Amino acid sequence: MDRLLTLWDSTALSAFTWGQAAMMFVGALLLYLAISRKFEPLLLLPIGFGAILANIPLAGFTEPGGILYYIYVVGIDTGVFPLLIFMGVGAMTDFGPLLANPRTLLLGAAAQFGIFATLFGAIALNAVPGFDFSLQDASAIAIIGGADGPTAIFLASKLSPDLLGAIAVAAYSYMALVPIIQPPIMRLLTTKEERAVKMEQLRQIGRREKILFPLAVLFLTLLFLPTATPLVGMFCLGNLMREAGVVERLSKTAQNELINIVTIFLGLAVGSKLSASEFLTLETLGILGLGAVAFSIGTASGVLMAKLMAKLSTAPINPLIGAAGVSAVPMAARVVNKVGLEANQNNFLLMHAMGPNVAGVLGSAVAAGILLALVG
Amino acid sequence: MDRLLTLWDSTALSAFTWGQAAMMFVGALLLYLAISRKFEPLLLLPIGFGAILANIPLAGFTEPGGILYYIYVVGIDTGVFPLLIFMGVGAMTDFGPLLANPRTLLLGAAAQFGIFATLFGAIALNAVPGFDFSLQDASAIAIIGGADGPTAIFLASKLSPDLLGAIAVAAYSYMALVPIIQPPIMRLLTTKEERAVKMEQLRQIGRREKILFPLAVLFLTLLFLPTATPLVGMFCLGNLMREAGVVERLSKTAQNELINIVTIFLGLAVGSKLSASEFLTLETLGILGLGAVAFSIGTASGVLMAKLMAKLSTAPINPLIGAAGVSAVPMAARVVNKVGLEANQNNFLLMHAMGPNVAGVLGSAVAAGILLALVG
Amino acid sequence: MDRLLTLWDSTALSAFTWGQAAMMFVGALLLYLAISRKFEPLLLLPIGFGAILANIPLAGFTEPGGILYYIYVVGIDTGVFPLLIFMGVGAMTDFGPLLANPRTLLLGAAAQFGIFATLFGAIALNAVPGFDFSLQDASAIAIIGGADGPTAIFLASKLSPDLLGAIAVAAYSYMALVPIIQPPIMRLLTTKEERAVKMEQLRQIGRREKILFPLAVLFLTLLFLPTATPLVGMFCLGNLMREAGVVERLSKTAQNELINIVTIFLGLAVGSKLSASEFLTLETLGILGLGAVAFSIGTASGVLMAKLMAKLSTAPINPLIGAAGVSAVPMAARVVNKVGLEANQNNFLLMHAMGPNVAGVLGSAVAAGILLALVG
Amino acid sequence: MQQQLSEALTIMLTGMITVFVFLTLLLLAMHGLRRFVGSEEQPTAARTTTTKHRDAGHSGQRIAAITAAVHAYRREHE
Amino acid sequence: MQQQLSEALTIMLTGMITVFVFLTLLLLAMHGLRRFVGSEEQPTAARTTTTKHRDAGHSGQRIAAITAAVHAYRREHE
Amino acid sequence: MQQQLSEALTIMLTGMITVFVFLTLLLLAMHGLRRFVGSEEQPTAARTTTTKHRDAGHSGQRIAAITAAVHAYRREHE
Ligand code: NA
Ligand code: NA
Ligand code: NA
Repeated sequence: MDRLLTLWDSTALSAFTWGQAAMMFVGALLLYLAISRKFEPLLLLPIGFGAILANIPLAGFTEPGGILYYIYVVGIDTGVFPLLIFMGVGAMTDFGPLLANPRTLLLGAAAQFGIFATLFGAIALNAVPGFDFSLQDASAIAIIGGADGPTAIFLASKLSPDLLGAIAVAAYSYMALVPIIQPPIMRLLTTKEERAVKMEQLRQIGRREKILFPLAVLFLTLLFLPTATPLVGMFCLGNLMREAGVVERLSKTAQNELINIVTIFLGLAVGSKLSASEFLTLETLGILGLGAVAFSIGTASGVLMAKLMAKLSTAPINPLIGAAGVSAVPMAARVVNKVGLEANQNNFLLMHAMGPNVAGVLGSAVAAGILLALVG
Repeated sequence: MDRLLTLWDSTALSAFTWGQAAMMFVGALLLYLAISRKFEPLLLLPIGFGAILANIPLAGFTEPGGILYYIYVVGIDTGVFPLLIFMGVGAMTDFGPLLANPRTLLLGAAAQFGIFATLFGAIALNAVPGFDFSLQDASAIAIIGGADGPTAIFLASKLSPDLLGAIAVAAYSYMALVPIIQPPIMRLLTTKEERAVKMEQLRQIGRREKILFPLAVLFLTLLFLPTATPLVGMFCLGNLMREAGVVERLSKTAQNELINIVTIFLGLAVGSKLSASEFLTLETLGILGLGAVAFSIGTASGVLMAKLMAKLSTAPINPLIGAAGVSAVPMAARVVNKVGLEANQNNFLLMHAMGPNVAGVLGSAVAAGILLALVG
Repeated sequence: MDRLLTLWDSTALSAFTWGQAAMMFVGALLLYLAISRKFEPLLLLPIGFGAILANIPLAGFTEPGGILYYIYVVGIDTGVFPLLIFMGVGAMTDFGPLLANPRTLLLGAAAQFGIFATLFGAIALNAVPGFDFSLQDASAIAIIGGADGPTAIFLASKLSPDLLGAIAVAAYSYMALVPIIQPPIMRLLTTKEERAVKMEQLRQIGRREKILFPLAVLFLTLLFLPTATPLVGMFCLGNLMREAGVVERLSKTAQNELINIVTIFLGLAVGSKLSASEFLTLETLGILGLGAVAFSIGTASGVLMAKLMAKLSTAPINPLIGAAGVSAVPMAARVVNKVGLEANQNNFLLMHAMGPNVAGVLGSAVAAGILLALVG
Repeated sequence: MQQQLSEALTIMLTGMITVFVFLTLLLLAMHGLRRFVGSEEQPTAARTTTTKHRDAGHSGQRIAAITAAVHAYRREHE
Repeated sequence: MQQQLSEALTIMLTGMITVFVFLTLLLLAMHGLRRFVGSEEQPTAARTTTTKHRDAGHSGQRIAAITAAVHAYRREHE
Repeated sequence: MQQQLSEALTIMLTGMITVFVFLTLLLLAMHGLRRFVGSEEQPTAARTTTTKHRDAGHSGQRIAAITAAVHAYRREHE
């Protein structure tokens, strides 16, 4: 009888709090979005599952001795997991389209206005009672506008670990929502004629240029923005392994097994931060709202910059490709292609949008470095 | 000359103890069983090799600074390695046959009687002078009857780390011996007519049912048996990754590279626990005996439960499939198939036995959770 | 304005030291050698990149919290990374040619004279003002003559961590230079007739002999040289997994994904030791010089031993194969093949040179064990 | 000893009952699941048909494939 | 609040300017790179031709391949 | 210095002798191994034949395969 009581006390039924139940529902919702709606499933599935595990009363997943605790301490506290993901993404990235049309770098720059405007917005939101974001919090939230998961997780883990869960969820959710968020803004800011503009075919890039590019990026970063070198450095390492042509087995491993292993762990660790006390707050609503604002402003500033460049340039530029500057590789580029096709069914913008798209990855890593330098 | 003496002192010839020599022989025996007899080679080869390394005098493999020490501390003390293996096994498991015939869950339940009866037996063995098992020890030993390696290692590392080596060796050895242990018991408890019974073809299972099943298992576990959630949770994560269909690259990595890497390390770490002082004891003999008892009782109770179900059911049930409830996936199911074929050469029971087989995995993880709750 | 100043202060431009700039140049040079000259790119690319990252002022890669710091502490301080590489190399090694012609073991022994003579040379170099190598330093430097990367890194991390960077760079560089260093020495010590000698075809080796060989190696090592068992043991584990035939999935993972992941990390960690204060010293010049001496002496003593064996043997022995005893697998064996072909264009020595080649790996691991026992 | 034995007996009974209760609950949940999935799949008939078709295949082939997979698994895995 | 806002404004401006300055520097570096690679590749004409040939291929094929890769990437990766 | 040199000399000699002694022991062990394996394989003649057949193959093919493997290795590995 005593044993039965022991067993009963050890069930979760008595110990459950409403907060935990609600967070499990959030976890289940993320699983639904990942599996049925295909929202960034590689991350949102483990994040959702991690959220469920982390909120099981008496199971101790996130306490010392629990597996999620260890994963978090080893991989996120140290910053190692997002950096390894970034190395893998670097090994997957082809800078060819950017090298073929270097000016699209400026589109990747312009779209980062989404980040900095949101930083201002987050501080402004402090005027609303109930919000009290520090500059660190505001910076970590703003990076959602970078539309780049590992960058957001890396920066949040450094500046505002309490908000990490909400920020990562917002970042990946909005990246999945890019096909819904971006098109209206793109159509609003452009005329049908602009959207129908065809661009010239891209030149071919030689192997040496592709090898030297990541080194050039690293060189400039280490000179002018050392705080951005962890992210940019690991990204460039991955890209150099890809392009060097002499370490193919390392490049393949970085792009496949290593990034897969780290992705599982990273997702679980992020999910483990989705506790009721940290997630079921007004601040999370603010973060979700600010994230949407960040994506929208980033898209708009990318498009507007592209319109400006189109005016100044002799070669035709389709302003839609500016929207790809937010990164969200390669979703944003595909959205550009789709909206372009609507206006002119022979207008294939995919490769032209890949330039600003990968520029946006660099841009937000640079922005993260700037934020680390200014408020870190 | 001094240098020569230094070198001589540093040879193992002087330092060897009989215990170490005996343990090396045990390690060599495990290698022999793994390589020549194909006894669970994936685990027993690294375990045997680890046992040899751990018993080299003056080499310090298991002392701070030694590689086996690090592997053990990182992977077994924390419980991380068996959980990752379990995730991989989940990603390899097809619950289709169980979903097609849910009643076979009860066979997976009945076979766990092997565990609990052995727990009682281990305590009863204390009547024999020289044995003094605590309830924790007895529980860790009993889980051998679960016929599931990672579950046994996980529970032993939590309840009785000193016995971990012997328990893991017994668990994997008996799993390899399933084709020898089970058939006589199966034949003893069934008539030839019963063994010849053909079962109806299984229905097809849809994708959604397969996706929702691991979530349902997790849900019930977290409600009623939170202490089982580490094992069950990681297993369900693996299975969800498999069935979701949207994270195939994660699922493949969990089933291959990740589980392979962890298996090498897990085996070495288990082997490092095979020291003379912990293994060359009367208790090890007791563990080996109790393990055989546990397998036998589990097999018998599975078969008897299947006979009971066959009586109560309208659809034909071949009682042999109850033996597969001990898990030992997929060896036990194949044994069922083989014994069934002997009685009726058109009787293919493999898929019908896979249901209780995977149910047995869940059953022993649940039993481990119960033991953790009651004596942990 | 203040913010701009903060940002400016956070650039590296002000903080750069000449030493750091020089080390970045060293890193870039290693990248050049790896990519354009294909000098051991799998290691020198990550080493070079790690050297650049480690020398970025204000980025903190090698300080607690930096990713290179963590990788170094986890993988090199503990010795785990070189041992895992060695396990993978073991899984890649075919001892068939050595088993077919066991006497070539003695060539692998003779070539280790490069190590021990260099140890003496390093101490003798202390006569030159500015050098002050301890016996530990001298041993770590001498192991460069083993022409085996992981062995050199393992020993240096135990005996002389400050010199680790320079030693690893020298070891891998000279391994890449084997086709330039060895041929003149080989030609100097042999006549054209000797080089033209054809050897008898090798006998076939059965599976059981290949399985028992790594166990025999392990057994002798643990008896007589326990300090060599970490290296030899992990090597033999890898080789046993390869030859056992029952754990192919573990063997494949050890040869591919696991060794690739560890190689990336090992390279970065070694690169992180390339700091100006430790690398831009007179000692590094000494190490580079001694490394070249070590390779040359090793090559010469291998060839001379082979000449001696040729005199004593009834079966024809081509003395060139002695040069492969330095290991540098499989580069040295290919060099032997090439030089042999020059003397006689029907003389294919590749397989005959693989015997001393893999013997050299064992030989230098044994030598490392001896050094650990004598001066560790 | 006596007390330990009675404790062990209690654990045995408690444990065995709990395993059965738990897996019976899961059994009920599986029946609920099947009904839920069935009712859900009704309205989306068209899609369901395709899905079923894909999932069903020729059962002979399917069993062959599963058997092959089990054999592969047996060769490769613990 | 007021002070925080002005700080945020400063960061916004500083940050945005820095991003542009930095990426403009990179843009210049890319032009330099292209010229450097071009001038380097001049003397080694023979090799360059081969390389170009290998790299160039039929651009139609290349775009098709890249598009396929992007689709694969999109299916598989975050 | 003098003392360090003589220590280094001792280590050189001790080390070199040990390497030779150790690898000579291994050489003897290999001969023992070959005889042991040979004697063991005698009684199981049938199996041995098959094994030998599988292992032997046409030695030309075998060398070609090994050479190819070495080349692959050389391309891919340190
Ligand atoms: Na971005
Ligand atoms: Na079981
Ligand atoms: Na060597």
